[in-house]
Amino acid sequence: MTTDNKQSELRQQVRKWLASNTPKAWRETMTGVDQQVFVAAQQAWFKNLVAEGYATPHWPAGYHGGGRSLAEQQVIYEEIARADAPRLIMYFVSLYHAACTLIECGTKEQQEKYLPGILNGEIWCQGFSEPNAGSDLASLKTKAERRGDKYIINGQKIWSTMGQYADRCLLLARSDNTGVPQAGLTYLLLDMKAKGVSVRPIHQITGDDEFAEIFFDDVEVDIADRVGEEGQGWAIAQTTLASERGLTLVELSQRMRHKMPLLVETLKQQGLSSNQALQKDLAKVIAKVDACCAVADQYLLKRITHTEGVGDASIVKLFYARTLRDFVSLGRDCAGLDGQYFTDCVRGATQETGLWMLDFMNSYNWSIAGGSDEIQRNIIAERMLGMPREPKQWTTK
Amino acid sequence: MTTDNKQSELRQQVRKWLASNTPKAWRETMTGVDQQVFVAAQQAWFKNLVAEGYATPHWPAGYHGGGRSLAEQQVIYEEIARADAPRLIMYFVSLYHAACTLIECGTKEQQEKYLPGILNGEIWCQGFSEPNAGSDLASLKTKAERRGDKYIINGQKIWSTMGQYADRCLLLARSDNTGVPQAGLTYLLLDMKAKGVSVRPIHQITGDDEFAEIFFDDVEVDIADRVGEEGQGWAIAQTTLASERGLTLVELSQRMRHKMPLLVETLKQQGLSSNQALQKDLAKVIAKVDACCAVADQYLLKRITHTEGVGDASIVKLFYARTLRDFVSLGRDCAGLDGQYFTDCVRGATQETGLWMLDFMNSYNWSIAGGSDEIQRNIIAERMLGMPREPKQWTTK
Amino acid sequence: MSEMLNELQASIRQVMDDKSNGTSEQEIWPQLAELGWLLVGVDEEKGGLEQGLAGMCLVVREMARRVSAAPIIPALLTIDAIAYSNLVSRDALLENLMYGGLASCSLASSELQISDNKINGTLTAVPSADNASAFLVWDKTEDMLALVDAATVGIEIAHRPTWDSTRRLFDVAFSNVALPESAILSRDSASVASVLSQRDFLIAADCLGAAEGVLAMTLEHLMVREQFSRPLAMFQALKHRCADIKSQIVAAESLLMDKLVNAEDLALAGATVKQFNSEVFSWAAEDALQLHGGVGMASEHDCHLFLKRAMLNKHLGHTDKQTTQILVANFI
Amino acid sequence: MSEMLNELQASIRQVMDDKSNGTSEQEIWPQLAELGWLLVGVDEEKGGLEQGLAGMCLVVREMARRVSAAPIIPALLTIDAIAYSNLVSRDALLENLMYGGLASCSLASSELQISDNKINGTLTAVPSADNASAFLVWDKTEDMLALVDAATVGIEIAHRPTWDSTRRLFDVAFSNVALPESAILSRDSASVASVLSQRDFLIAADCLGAAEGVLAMTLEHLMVREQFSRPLAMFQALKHRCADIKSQIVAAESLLMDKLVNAEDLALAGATVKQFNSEVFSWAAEDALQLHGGVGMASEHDCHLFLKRAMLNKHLGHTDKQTTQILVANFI
Repeated sequence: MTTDNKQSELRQQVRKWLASNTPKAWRETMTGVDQQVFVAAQQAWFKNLVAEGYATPHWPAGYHGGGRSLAEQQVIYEEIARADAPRLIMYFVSLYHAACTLIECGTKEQQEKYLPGILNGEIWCQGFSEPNAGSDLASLKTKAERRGDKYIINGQKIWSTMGQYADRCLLLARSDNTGVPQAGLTYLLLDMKAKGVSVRPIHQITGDDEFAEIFFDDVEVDIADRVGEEGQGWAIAQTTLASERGLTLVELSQRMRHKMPLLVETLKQQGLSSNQALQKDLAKVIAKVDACCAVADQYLLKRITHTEGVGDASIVKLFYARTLRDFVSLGRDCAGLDGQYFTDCVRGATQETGLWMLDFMNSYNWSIAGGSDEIQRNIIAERMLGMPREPKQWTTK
Repeated sequence: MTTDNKQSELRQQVRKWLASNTPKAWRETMTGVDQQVFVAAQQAWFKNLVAEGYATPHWPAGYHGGGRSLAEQQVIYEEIARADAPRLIMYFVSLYHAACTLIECGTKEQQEKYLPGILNGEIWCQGFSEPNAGSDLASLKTKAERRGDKYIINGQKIWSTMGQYADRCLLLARSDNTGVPQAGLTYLLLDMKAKGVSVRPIHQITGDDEFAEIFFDDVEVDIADRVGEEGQGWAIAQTTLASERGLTLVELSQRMRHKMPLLVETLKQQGLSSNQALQKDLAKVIAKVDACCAVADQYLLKRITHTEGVGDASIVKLFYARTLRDFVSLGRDCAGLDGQYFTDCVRGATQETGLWMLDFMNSYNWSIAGGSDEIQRNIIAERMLGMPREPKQWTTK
Repeated sequence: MSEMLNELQASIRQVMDDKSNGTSEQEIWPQLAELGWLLVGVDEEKGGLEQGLAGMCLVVREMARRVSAAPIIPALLTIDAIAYSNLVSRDALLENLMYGGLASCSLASSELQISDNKINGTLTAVPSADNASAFLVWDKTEDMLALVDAATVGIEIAHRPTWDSTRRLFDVAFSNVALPESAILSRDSASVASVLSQRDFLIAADCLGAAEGVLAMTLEHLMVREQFSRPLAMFQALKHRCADIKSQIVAAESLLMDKLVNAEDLALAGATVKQFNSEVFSWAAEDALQLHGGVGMASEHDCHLFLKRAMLNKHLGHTDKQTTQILVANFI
Repeated sequence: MSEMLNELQASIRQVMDDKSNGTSEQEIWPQLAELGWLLVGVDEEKGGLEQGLAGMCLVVREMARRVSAAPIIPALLTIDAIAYSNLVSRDALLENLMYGGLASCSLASSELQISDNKINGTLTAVPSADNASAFLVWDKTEDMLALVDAATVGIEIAHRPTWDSTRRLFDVAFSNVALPESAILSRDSASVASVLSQRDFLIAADCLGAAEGVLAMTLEHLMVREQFSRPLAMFQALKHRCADIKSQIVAAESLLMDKLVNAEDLALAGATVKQFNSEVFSWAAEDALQLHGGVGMASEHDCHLFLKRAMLNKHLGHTDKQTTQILVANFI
């Protein structure tokens, strides 16, 4: 059987499964509801996907559901996008960041201790960003002070997705203040129920609260829960961040393409579908969204063929963020005054609900979080185009 | 008589004069012609304007044509724009930069020696920019070495408007390499016919050659032709550059507004005047051109009322350059393939000939020359908004 | 600007500088009435400051720097329409409205039908309708401008919450509402057109002030917030974006100032300033959010108040489609 | 990309790297014919490299990096149309065209009328028509695709110089030109549509290659040129603009690669790549000129060659208005 046939068979299989398993009318049932209702819905959908093996296709062979090629993973994500199934937003960190870090860098004991929990629905969150270190992880300040067999954690993390529901946290903290900033970071697995941990949800401008701040006040972490050696945290964090690289944006670009009809719907509702000015704008967005899907696909192809270069991932993210903004901005403009009336937020929705103001505001998540557009531009200019780095030190006199 | 009445009387007077004196069909007669023909036409128009006093309204009272208020000067320029009369591009440096520098900073002897020549049509050019110091005058390298009563000049200047026709040059050269860069500059009046001066016209991408490079090889300048003291060149150059500040852009903005019908004409020629997409673009340009005229007018008002602030001039220039680009780009797009066929250049034309590719290319003169858009943004950010200066020194390690 | 306007600007700024962004209607309204800001456009002989549309724009602009929640735009529009009418009850009405009463009107392009002394239809985007004692209404086809008592039978109001929380907008539905002769302000097209173009001017002034406010807030953020051990304001790419916003704001200010003095055709001038300034404001507010980074996405920071107001303002007054038609009609 | 394409790319790049920008037709044409670049799309059994449209795009893209003046687009289009026809003289024609002969066609949306075996009308934007032995012509209404000998009575060519000096475009006028049955390539709409969409693809490839070329040239300039005692490339505002251009170019490349493999509807795919890539190229070329500063305004620097080519390319193939219609028709 050729690879193409195998993938096409998988595609049929996934498509069929999704047809009968995708939660019905989930956008409607997730609109204006309490976080708890949303959490329950995510859990149910997660269990169903795990059971079928579709939640962990990226795990290595020998692990539950694992051993799928990147091309196969792509098929699964494309089909999930095509079916407009909910994103597993609450489990994303568990399935990718936590699992891949454990599998690639964890000890056998750590893997045995934590991987089963992940499959059982334990929620992990990421403790990387800090108030003054959003895009600049090297300058993290949260302290991990070694005392005997323990680390004592003090400090604050921010923008932790679903932090308020998390059972465990992937923590990057500073164990050493001397030397270059990257060298002093240590990577720890922290129990969110431990004494001294407190969580405050961040109320977003959309009305949602999918992020949280986490405060650590003398929290103890056992040395057995350190990933890698002390001071190796920076390198391990890179592994964590690379774990899902590419797949997410393949999925999201496809979702955007499948939602193009929402724009047409809005044009029709507003009686604008024959307006040439808006048709021109629409055509530009159509072409750009097509290009965005192509950028994500070609990038994944590079990963599959091991020809990925430095900065390639930055271009995918930057281009997706710009395209998404154009897409939702056109919807927002077309919707006119009607689009300005308040709507409840749709929990767990991606950026294409057709509630254009909501979508517009959500689109900033992609140009700000996970390395802002500005950071991506720095990387592209410096590391792909070979332009000089930003100064480390400067004087204005 | 109130100021308003006086100005309105002046307006009628200028309008009437222009009606019978503006060269007829000058765009047609200046299309595809030799530079010599253009030079002759500029001379004739210059003499006519000088005779009427309309070439020197900005000179102080007591000088030929002088003593007009800024408000009156504005009226004259508005009327020249309205009449679509040729710009005195060849005499601009003589009338503004040279004359104002002489009047404000020159000795009585220098004034007596040079001002009559200016009124007689002597052409001055500016010798400020150098190949690696376009926007950064402080780093000029052309040398002025003192030997007895002379300076010996060696080096190269570039982007000198009409340099190939100039009789004299306003030269900024380095007389000292020690100390801060600004402090070592000296301002000299140089005879372009002196031994050791050679000029090379720069062939522009439009086919025009209104700029030149000037090379100095042991050129002697008498100490009597130094303006100010040795090392004061930087401050005097600021006077030179400020001499026409505001009026040029009032005139050019008005010219742009008066030429809006050219856009409509192109739309009609291409059968596009009912196209909603282009109407939307047109409306945006109309509003922007209106705003541009308002920016220039409000700026001049600030100069008149002595409330000009640092950076105000940068905003006028930046906004004009952006608006002009939008204006000509729309014309270029509307003209379609027809607009891409080669046309002879119209010598001395401003940026609105309706030959849109020509206009489009010429528009870059305004975003690049006289302090590029990038330099204006630096000035606005640092000196108006109080953001930190660019580093003087930096390290990337 | 006249000396009186300069003084007024300074005094409004002094008051507003102490207010938080999005100050509530309850907090600001009694104070602004007491300070006489509502009198700004009215002639001296009627007890006003006689600063005309320029004065009205100034008040709106200064309040918008703090995205104040007061329904100042409809209030000023209505007061002006009444002041220049021959309404029998004019002076009593003015007395009430200039010192804190409220009559409101639609800020959007909603249409009413007035015929046989009956009003039908629904006004959209009427600010603070629940606090209004009267509504200014018009029918462009019938060249009719009138002031209807809010308590008249047949009027129903419904709150329509918007993403912009600094505005409280209402739909006001009219079913066979009686229009007595005494409520008619004028029967000529010029009066209706004047209200519409003044409305465009005031929305443009709102956009200008709010754009100034959001730029100031952004600069403050960039000066303080650090990345890579230095303030964000040191990064040239960000500096250039701020410079572009600043130059757009100066253009919006210049255009407004110019049109207040030099407009030959008020409708055209209104469409021009509204289109240009609302574009500038949304651009400024959109880039401001990006420049704020994650902080701007949290509702506890005020940046989003500006973004949401910018998005709403775009769709108030004449719409982009309408302003395009008005601007282009002058040329084609 | 296939291994053969990779090799071809490397070999073309090696040749073109030694050429100056805008290399003349006389210089490059004999060489490219000799190196077999014209065979790229033709099937192996007919003596070609069998790399289809992807191969044709590759050749065009690589030559465009140096804004080569060769009429490669019409040459490849015509060879392809002939190769897949049943023309009696097919093999002899191919033999000639694949090794350096030239048949050209219109790159713009000009229309001919073919009826009663007569051709009337004027083709615009026909590259190097003076060197062409034949013209590929079509009539969309009549679903007719034909190859007309350039020496046929009734054909007049006229040079139409463009700002883009890397192209020599001609008008080719047909007055009652006889069309023998033996000159007809096909009578179905699919063949005409295929030529038009291939043309869009090749123009998109040209845009991509030239955009890559102008970015490379700009980076070189920024690395070398100094202001304020440091290379321009150190200024973050300029770095970010280069990064944006780079990301647009990668998008243009990805889109082209994707559509070459995955297009279900070739006409739609062609319109998409042409619209997107020509937009990317003009943006890149416009900002490149600004980034070059004064140097770019002098004709002795090559930057303007790219700018002028970008402006012309916008108006070749399907126009923006046409691509808008094609793209939108798929949705509305």
